[in-house]
Amino acid sequence: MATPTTDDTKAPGALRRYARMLWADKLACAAALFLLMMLLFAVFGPTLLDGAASKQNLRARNAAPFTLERGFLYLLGGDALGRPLLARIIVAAQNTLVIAAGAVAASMAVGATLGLIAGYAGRTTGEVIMRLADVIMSFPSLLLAVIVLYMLEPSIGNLVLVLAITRIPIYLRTTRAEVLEVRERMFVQAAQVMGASTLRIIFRHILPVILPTLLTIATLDFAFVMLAESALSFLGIGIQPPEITWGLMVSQGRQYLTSAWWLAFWPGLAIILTTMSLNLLSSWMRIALNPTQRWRLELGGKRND
Amino acid sequence: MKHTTALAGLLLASTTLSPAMAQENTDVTVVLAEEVDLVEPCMATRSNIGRIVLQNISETLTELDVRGDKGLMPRLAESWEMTGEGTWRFHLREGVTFSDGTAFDAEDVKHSFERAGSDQITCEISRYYEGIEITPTVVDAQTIDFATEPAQPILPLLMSLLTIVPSETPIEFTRDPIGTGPFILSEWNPGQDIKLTRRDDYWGEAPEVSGATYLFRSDAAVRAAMVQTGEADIAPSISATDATDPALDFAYPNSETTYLRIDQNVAPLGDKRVREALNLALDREAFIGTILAEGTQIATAITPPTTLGWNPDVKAWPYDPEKARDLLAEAAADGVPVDTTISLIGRTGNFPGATEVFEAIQAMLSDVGFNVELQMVEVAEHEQYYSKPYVEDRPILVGAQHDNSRGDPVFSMYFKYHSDGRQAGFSDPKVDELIEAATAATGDERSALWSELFAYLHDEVVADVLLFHMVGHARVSERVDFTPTIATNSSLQLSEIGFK
Amino acid sequence: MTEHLLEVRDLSVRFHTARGMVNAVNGISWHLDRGETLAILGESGSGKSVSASAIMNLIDCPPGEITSGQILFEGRDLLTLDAETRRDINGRRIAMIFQDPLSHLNPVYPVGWQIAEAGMAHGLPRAKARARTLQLLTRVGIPDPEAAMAKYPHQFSGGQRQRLMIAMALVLKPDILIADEPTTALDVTVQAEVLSLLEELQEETGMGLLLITHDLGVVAEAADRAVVMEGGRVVETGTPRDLYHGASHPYTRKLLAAAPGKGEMRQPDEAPAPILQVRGLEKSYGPFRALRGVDFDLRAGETLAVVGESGSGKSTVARLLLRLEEATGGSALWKGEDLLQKSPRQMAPLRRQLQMVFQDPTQSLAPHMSVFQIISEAWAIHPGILPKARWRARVAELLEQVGLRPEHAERHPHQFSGGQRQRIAIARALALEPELIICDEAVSALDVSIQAQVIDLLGKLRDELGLAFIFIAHDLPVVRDFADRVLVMQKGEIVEQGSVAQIFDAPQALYTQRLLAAGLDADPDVQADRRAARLALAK
Amino acid sequence: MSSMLGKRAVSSFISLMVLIVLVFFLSRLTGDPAALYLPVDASEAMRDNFREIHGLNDPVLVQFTHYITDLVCFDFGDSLRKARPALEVVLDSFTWTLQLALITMALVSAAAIALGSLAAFHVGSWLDRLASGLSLIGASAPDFWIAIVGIVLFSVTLGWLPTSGTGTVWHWVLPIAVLFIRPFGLILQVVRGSMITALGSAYVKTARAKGVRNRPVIFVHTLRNAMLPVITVIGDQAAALLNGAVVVETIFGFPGVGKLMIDSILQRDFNVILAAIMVTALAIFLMNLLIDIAYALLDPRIRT
Repeated sequence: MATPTTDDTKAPGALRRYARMLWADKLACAAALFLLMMLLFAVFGPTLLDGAASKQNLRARNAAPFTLERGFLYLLGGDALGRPLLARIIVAAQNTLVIAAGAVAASMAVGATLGLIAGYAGRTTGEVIMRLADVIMSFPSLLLAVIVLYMLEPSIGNLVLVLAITRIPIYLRTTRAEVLEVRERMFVQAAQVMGASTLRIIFRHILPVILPTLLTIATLDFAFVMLAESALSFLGIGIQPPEITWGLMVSQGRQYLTSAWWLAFWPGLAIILTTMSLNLLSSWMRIALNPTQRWRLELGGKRND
Repeated sequence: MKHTTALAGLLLASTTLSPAMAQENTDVTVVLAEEVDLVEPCMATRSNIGRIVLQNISETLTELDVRGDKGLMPRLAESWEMTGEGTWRFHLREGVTFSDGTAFDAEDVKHSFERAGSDQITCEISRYYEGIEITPTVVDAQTIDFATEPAQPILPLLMSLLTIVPSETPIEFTRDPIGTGPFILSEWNPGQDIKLTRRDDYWGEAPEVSGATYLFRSDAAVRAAMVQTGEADIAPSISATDATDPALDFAYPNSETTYLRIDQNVAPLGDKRVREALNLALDREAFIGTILAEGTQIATAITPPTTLGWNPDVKAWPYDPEKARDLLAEAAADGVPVDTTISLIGRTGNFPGATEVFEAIQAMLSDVGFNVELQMVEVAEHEQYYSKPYVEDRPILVGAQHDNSRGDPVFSMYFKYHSDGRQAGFSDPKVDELIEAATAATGDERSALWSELFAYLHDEVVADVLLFHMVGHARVSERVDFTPTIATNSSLQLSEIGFK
Repeated sequence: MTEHLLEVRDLSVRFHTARGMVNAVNGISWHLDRGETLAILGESGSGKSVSASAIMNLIDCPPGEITSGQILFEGRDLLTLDAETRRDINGRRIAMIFQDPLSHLNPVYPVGWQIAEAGMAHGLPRAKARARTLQLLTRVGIPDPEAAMAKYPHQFSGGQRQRLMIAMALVLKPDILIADEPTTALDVTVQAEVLSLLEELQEETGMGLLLITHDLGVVAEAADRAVVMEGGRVVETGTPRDLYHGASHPYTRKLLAAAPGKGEMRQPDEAPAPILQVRGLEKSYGPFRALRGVDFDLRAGETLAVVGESGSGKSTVARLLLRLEEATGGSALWKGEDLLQKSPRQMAPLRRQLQMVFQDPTQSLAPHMSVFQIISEAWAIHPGILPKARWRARVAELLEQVGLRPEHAERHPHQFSGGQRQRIAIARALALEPELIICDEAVSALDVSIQAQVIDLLGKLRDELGLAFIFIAHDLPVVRDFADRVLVMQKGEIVEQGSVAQIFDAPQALYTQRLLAAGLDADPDVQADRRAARLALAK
Repeated sequence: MSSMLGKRAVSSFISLMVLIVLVFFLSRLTGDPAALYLPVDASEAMRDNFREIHGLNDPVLVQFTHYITDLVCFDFGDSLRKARPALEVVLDSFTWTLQLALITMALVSAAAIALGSLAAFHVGSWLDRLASGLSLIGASAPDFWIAIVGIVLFSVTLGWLPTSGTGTVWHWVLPIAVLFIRPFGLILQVVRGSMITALGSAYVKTARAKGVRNRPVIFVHTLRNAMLPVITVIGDQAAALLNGAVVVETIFGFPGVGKLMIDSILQRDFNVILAAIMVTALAIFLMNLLIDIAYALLDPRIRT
């Protein structure tokens, strides 16, 4: 419609601007707060509560939730060894988030790099990389997990490795498809006309454009990886005690589902809430990172959809 | 919990789903944890196969009484005696036919034995005859001799493991087992179910059960639920946490013994005080009724109390963390590196609550000053630590579970404690001597020697950290009359099942 | 007061947008009678299409909202009718065709079905609808109509697609046809054909035609009356001739003044030796030969226009010279060095002498970079032009040179209007201090008044900096005002070249003549002559 | 089309070969099947005999050569555990997985397309919010958790459905319901997004200007166009299901290829692992082909 009249007031700082856009979407805002809380748990939880979380107390075994008689940490009940669930969930946040974030970051870094190469290099290189992606895609992830866990120690780092490898093709394919599209855009050609080198075009012109897409996938993948980690624990080839993750807690608690539901419920809820928050945040991000959609959030919360 | 039970009761009263509830139905459905890959008689010592095959499809010459105290009972052999140094003669039952109609005779026994020991197939049963030269000789159709070298005093007991197949059976794994048992394999849908049907020309008393369907569900909660909903009649193994209904659920000693195997070759575990401290540090009582089911017994030997020579005088280690700390301090003063990090290897899903048990052990050991790092591994990796050659780059405790329901310690002692045993953690000449002597002995002498060995291992050598004789839980539907026993883990005789 | 066929009274519509509430149209009124052609003339953002959307009930609420007014069709206020009644009027009584027929036709259905659907949606039996479709396809001049019915939109050319749209609109012989920019983005010759088709059809059916356009030429060619809109308001109404000769509103006058093609033609001075010599330039895509041996020279400081219709290969020339694509044959000597033989590494230093301004500034400016980054990137790529310390000052200078303000440097492209963006693109090209700028349809996407400003800017730069230009365009009047020499291309070949005066005053090639005759002029009288010439040529 | 098909077949074949080589060698690095197959107290002689019988004593390269030469004659080797041809074992399981995947995807697609279209047409309505919320929660919960809660609720407490296994139609309800959730949420979101885009497209405007009714606008004009991205996602999800739903199959005792896979991996039954990979790869290849055909049927622009 009317040509937007460019307002002359100085644009507010990017951070403040995003904060304001976040405030405009109340659900995303709550999601962000929740994630921030989980992040704080992950950073400080193990230092503050590690003792409490691993202190066994067989008298508080499967202690019921919602009572304060054993202290605040038993608010969500106790597990099969009488360890306070609340403390364990807080402590487990670190491993859970480190695994998910590590796997997502690693697969995104490798996948995006390969995708950039596949999209920008010649046909042959691209084809080879795409076939590689096919191979990774069809490689049974469970077998990969067993191979890695057998040949290396079952550590957090190696679990990250397994999960990261299986997720590489997602980023690789997306990146390549986007690169193939973006490299044909006018502004890339404009840079070529200026004499920009290939590296410059990739990092200054193509990568910033596809980054929002990759970040959106990454947030969704974060949730996926947490669930995958939990499924591996269920099958007995995931993270091993005494390390704890939410996924492991759920899978350990599942045999008490009929007698002490809270063992599996709370960590499950933590997973669900975290993945939901990520999903919400990701749909917010899709809008916030898109200059043509951003106004919806900048209207100050009046949403028209 | 009450809530669930009440609802379950309601369900049982009004169920319409269950085909097993129909009138005059004498079929039973058994839900097992592990799918069977084979229904091969010579593999019947593997518990998941044995539960289906043993004494149902294929029978053995002798049978160990696990319900009473009759000891070894006749099955396909009516009697047996020692006819000379190391030679046993078995008199076979007459009038027995295989399910394919052929008659049972001594040739079948000979073939079954040779087939099991053949190097063209890998039959599990043959491992019980390792190291003994056994020569079967057919005397007549109903008599067979077994010459053993060295003399094998418990050969009749070993014969309770040898499943008899017709002499025509080829030496390759069969998918269509023929046996003398009361049932035949009538249907096998791999991945789904196996069905056995009662045969009419069985030599013995016809069982009440007319047919059995075996289903496989790896999740314990699902197995328990299936009996509850009437989809199955017997779930021989459910989780203790699900065994909440006294009307349906039975606890039974499952002949499994858990323990921590110590590799004494790596310091500080070579020091006896350290091993004593390990034993004293554990509050074994605290596990029972909490993580482990009520009825679990504290172990003083690697085999259950029903085994020959089990020594009632051996007293379990008390829980004495103070003393454990003192012993550690003492050892440390003598220069033993007690603060070395010790790896505690546990196997995921080894038994219900395994992870929790090992986590608790780790906590208790740490409590008295050990530096223990818990490592839960999957089965293939566990095997690397469990059997020789050992990983010896650090002190290691291997948490494991051993099953001996055969009634004689011989099945355990050699390979757990003899210097040449594949899973022995130490080498002690006196132990070797006792094992060899007991293996060759018979009667009371045998029993006395085993007793001596048990005491010596527990009190003098402090060979390992013995933990518990485990109990299993079975869920049995109300229409079926069945009591699980110590043998239920390895065989499940349909003829022992009745209807109410 | 006589009843008009269609009358819009005091219509106001507002939209929720990025900038809050925007009044798209503000109390506008106009009317249309049977057999009449009314043009609504306006630039982008004037709100010229809003009333049509309101008539067709195509305004989504939200984000749109009709705040006041009436739309009287045969005396009934459409805005008060229920949805079903309005649906029934759509297509049957009032039909509409759009700009960009490719995206307005459903890509996955055969066109025959899509046209017939217009009838079937209003109860016409399938067989009758088919017969009518066949008849219409023949009428609008689609070759082999029987076979065409089973084809899909992508299998037709742009002009044919617009004819299909017209056929679709006419299935039920509506009383009113609304045509929203029906000829924009079509080649001039095709544009003329489509407009005369509309005119013929109107004569046959006597329908009222509402023509929404930004093009004064279209108004002069086709309209009986015109409504001029600016900023959501009607500023002036009148016949094309009255408006052209006696416009009273300053906006109308500004529009007319901005219409290109009336200035002095440039007289190329007999110039120095050529700096660029192109010989035998070839480009094939598989068996298709996009360029077939193109030869031309460019002298220093000269502006060479390359004109032609879509598919003529004029843009390919630019892309080959700048090595955005590889030529399949020929040479291009830039100061004696063959551009086509350079390796990418050798090409890099030469690039700063040859720059390009693209057609669509929205796409040619990286959306994630600030204006400062966009312009200063040139110096990051070619170190040695300017020390980093001076970048900021130089960007400010360049922005002022192209008519923007220094403080614009911190903004991002999407915060500018189209014309401003094209100025940024020009500033970027200038940053490298090139000797030649290739403009590929650089002003085609801009509104007339903005177009004039940008052309002025380019002219000023040419004079100040002594730049040479290769000016690729399909729009002849702009070329007439700006170029020194003109190349006319058709199907990958140069059909004629010469000074601007030679080409415009005495075109030799038939194709050039047709091209000139098909062009539309804002002056209704001139346009009437053109029309006569066009008809003569067609015979 | 046929040349493209050939090219695709060749490149898929190459990928498959690389995959087989990788799996063959990597899986042999994960320990000795003899140690797992035989009881812990089996002697070294027995183990050695076992390896000899199954050719595991040969150098890995020799084993590989044998495997490949057999493979050329369509001999996939025998299962170590089951003493049956590996291909037979895999095909048995695969028929189950195929049925489960097809039924689930058919239901998921139908439900997601219907609900997604409705949500797109009523953006912001309670239906839209409900659909989005459901898909969000569904995509966030661990599937084994849902499965067990499902059994406790519907089989044990309510007694409506059998807990597990196969047999009657009712046995399929819970596994399908659990498998349904995640792809449903995902496809629903794609349908919704794609439908919103399509509804805002120019040709819908044309259809409205023609006076076409709402229903044909959605179901005739919009849906077919909106299906293109949806088909891709359906394909991806179906491929994932064809690989076997390990968790669901394990819990519900469903004899599918996922359960077979995890069992074979844990038991190091190499021949079965390889056969399973080849069978599923072939199935996925064929399915992608179907997707391409569907694409071409839906979109005439791809045909030419």
